[in-house]
Amino acid sequence: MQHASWTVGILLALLAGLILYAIFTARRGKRLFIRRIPGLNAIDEAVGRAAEMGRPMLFATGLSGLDINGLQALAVAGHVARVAARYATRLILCVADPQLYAIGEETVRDAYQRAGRPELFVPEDVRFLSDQQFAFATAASGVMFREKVSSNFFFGYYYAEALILSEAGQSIGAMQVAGTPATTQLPFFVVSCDYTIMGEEYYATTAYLTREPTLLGSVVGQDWGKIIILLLIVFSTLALSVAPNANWVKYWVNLFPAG
Amino acid sequence: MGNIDRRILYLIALLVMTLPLFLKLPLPIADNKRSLDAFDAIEKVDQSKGNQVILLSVNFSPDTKGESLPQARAMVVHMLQRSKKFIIYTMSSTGVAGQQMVDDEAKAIAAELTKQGKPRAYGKDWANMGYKPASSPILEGMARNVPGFFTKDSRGTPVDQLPVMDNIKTADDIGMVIDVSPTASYELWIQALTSKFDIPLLLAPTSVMVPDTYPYLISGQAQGELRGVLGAAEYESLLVKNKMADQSSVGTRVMTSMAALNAYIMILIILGNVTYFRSLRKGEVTK
Amino acid sequence: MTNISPEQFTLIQLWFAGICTLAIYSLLYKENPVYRIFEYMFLGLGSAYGFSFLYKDVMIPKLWDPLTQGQWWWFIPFLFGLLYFTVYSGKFSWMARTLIGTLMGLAAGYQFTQVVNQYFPQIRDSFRPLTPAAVEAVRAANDVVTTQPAWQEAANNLVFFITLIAVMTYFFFSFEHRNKAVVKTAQLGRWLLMISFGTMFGSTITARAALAISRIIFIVYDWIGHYTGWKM
Amino acid sequence: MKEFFATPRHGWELTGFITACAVIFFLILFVIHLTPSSFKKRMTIVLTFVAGLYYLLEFLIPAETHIGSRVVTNPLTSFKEPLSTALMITGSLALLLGVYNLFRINGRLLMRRKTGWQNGLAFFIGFFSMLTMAMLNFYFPTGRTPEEIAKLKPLAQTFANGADQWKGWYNVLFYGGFSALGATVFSLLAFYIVSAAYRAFRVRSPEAVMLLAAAMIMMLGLTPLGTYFLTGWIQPDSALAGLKMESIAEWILTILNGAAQRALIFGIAVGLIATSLRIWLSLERGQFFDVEM
Repeated sequence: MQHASWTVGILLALLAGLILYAIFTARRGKRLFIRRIPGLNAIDEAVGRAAEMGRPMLFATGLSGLDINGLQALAVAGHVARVAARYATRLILCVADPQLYAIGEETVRDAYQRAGRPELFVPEDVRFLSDQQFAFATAASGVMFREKVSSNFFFGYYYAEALILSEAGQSIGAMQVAGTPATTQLPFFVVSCDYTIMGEEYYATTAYLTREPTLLGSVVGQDWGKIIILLLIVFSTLALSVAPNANWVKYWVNLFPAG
Repeated sequence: MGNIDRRILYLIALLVMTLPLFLKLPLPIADNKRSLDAFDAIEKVDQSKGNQVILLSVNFSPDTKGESLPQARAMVVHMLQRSKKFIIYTMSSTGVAGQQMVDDEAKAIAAELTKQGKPRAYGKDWANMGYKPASSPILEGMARNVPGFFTKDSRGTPVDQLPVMDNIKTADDIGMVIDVSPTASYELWIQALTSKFDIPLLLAPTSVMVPDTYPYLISGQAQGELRGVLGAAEYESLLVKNKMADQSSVGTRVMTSMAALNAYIMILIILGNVTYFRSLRKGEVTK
Repeated sequence: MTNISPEQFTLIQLWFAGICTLAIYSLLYKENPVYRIFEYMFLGLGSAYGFSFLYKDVMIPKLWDPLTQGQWWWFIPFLFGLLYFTVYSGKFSWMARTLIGTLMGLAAGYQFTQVVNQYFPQIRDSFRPLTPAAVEAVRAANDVVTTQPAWQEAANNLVFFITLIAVMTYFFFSFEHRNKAVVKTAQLGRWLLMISFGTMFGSTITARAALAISRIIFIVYDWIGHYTGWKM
Repeated sequence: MKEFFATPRHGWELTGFITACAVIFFLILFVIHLTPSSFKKRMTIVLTFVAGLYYLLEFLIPAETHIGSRVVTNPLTSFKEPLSTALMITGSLALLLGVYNLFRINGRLLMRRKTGWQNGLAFFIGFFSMLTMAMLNFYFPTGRTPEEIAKLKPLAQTFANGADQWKGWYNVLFYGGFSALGATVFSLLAFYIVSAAYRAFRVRSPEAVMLLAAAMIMMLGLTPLGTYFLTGWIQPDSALAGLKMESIAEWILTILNGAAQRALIFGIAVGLIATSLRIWLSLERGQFFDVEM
């Protein structure tokens, strides 16, 4: 679809509007409930573990480029870097996209600064490895082996390199937390990592970590958005089952874009 | 808790995958509808009027040779046996290596057939048209002027000197498209050529890509499919049944090797669970 | 300089590929110095390949060629690109940050259109009739010819519908899962999710095996076979 | 205005325009540099918003709008192509930054003779050999006729005559090295999947049972283990055909797996919208780098 049809425009506006509404309600101080996601507590645990063992941690962003998934991965990296700075633990960030690398450099530097430990920031610990998939996977595994990392974080969009990295981490006994919206790689993270943040939980990660009202509101807004989609599907399925030949049902179904 | 060293697991896995390639175990292959459909579709291509050439689109690089080459090979055997003319084309620069392999296979098979008194020759029965980048508009252009698109083969012979290309002018003279590929290149064929001109399309994707192709098979936009190397093995057994080959070959052996790995993994899973339950009874497991 | 014949090149390539393959497989036994050398060489080869690709496919055809043909305006994005190099300097790094901010905005805006194109069609595809009569009516309306009985498709659609709802319920964040129906649905959703993961895991094994078998074929039949005459 | 920006310039004029571009560009940067950091910050927020707005508006405005009898085409669409080219040019400079980072890390490894300096050397050998051959192969392609070569400058002729050699070495490095290494690393997955399955598929919970059962069915359905030995006796067109192992596997794959995937995808779609919104409107306070400029 080159340009939006009006139904698509309305649906997009509705979803965005709900999310923004939730964000601004949260900002005005309304307390919002969100349930626990087990994998997220594990992030702090993993940093603590590295501090205890006095060994570095690795954070890989997979093959994410400069897009929303890549940026979200860096937002998580920023949080991990801040905790790492507090415990004076080394964090090595491995990136496969040169533009994302530039942002990662800034993000981590900033995190150390904000934690009040700018002297702990080592520019060499933010690494651009390669934009070629398996060269990246090999090099990032190499970092794990040589630096003897104690914890691994895999956040971002992943392809087949997911299992290569997580098995390399397994073989050196690292604690591993993964989070990805890449549905094809989730099974492999689930079986080889200690905790996996799945699908849409990935976009809620920063909200849990920072407890910022804006982000919490956004998570609640996401739920409302999903309810809209769910209601659409339930309503249309029932309508199609009860009155498949009714003109209004045909009209209604045709309002939505087909693949 | 009774964990086997991973190195032993790896070593056995290596043996499990290698031995079947040597032993040539006759693993029985069940018939599958998709391979049967593909087989029948090739049988049905009617070249009696001198046109209806089969376009074999080969887009694999050496990385997926284990799956893609047996697929291509099985169909090449079929086409040469039945004397169906075909041209090999690749739309990706990394596909050139795969294309060369298929061409070499065709040469070997043709030599074998010639020895058996069924003369087959390059240029007459098949041709290698080399690499030309493709996009929807480019392929639409090809549909209007096939010789204008290919101009010459990979050896530099102009199209008008290749008997296989006689009477081939437009998309109407293409009898079928076969896409052997580890990527979604078939989408391009569907968009630009096969659906528009009602040309049968056969798919030969790698195992990972198989689920992605379901929608096109259900909707009838593709007529048949060789599902990864399993499809190649099925096709080979069809060739044997139809007396076009003495015994199943590469695909079946690769398939055996794959099945062996699957069996090995299943045994390991059972073994892992047995040790797990034993240790559970002893109360060793905490988590 | 003596010229190397194509046959010699084939041999060099064969041996190089063979040694590379063995070096990487040595990792399965243990991480070792030889593996490490090849790991770094791979990184070098990969980076140079990426770089030359960019040079051949972007810098020359998109920037240099148009510039020399007088299209001076392509110089402007080049100037913007230079701002990346200020990241390492504290004083001027605002320039890189401004550039990055703009690019982030573009990425966000582009993402909206992507979501619509990639995911919205799946909403419509999830509208599926649940009764055999309705299935037949929808088939007739869309000229679908199939041998599958209508009741079968209706049953499949029902399973699809329930799975979809259950898994979506599992992912709700902002409800405490107290209501018994919600708890049960979410539990079912989690199980179905695991089935889905198992499915993908199981169906990938054959594909991954194919990759390893390709390498084994290379070593045994292409490399060793080159000298022993083994053929597949 | 449009004419000014779309007319190609030649000769001295071209040099002048390019120089002017650079001068104006750096002047603007210099002026902004003098402003307080709060201004720069606000400017970044505005730029982020405007940049995102472009794609959104371009998408939302229909291709053609009928106002009375006049047909107005979407004014933003024509910028889409040039913008994506411009972004490619800008982005390609970031790779230089990445290569600089690689050189710095590996150079240090090599220069300081730290343990593993051989690795640094291996990196540079890999990098420069590939770069050299790729460039030679690019500028001196194979298949040129002797007449074409004769037209070149003497030095270029020497290189052009070696075209087959460059191509040969490039193939050695690309297919023998890069491609073989990549394929081998990829194939490690076959082994890793074995160890992962052995370790992870213990039936500790109902969920693990589901995972295991589904994986087993797929393994059987995709190989003769299931299709021949288990259910091979069922004829493809019999009433029981639905119970064939491959049919069961396909049913799980398309129906159960398809629906679960889709549920994941809807969540991801909404999550993407939410995250895009936060980034676009600069609501991600404190997520990236917005403290001291």
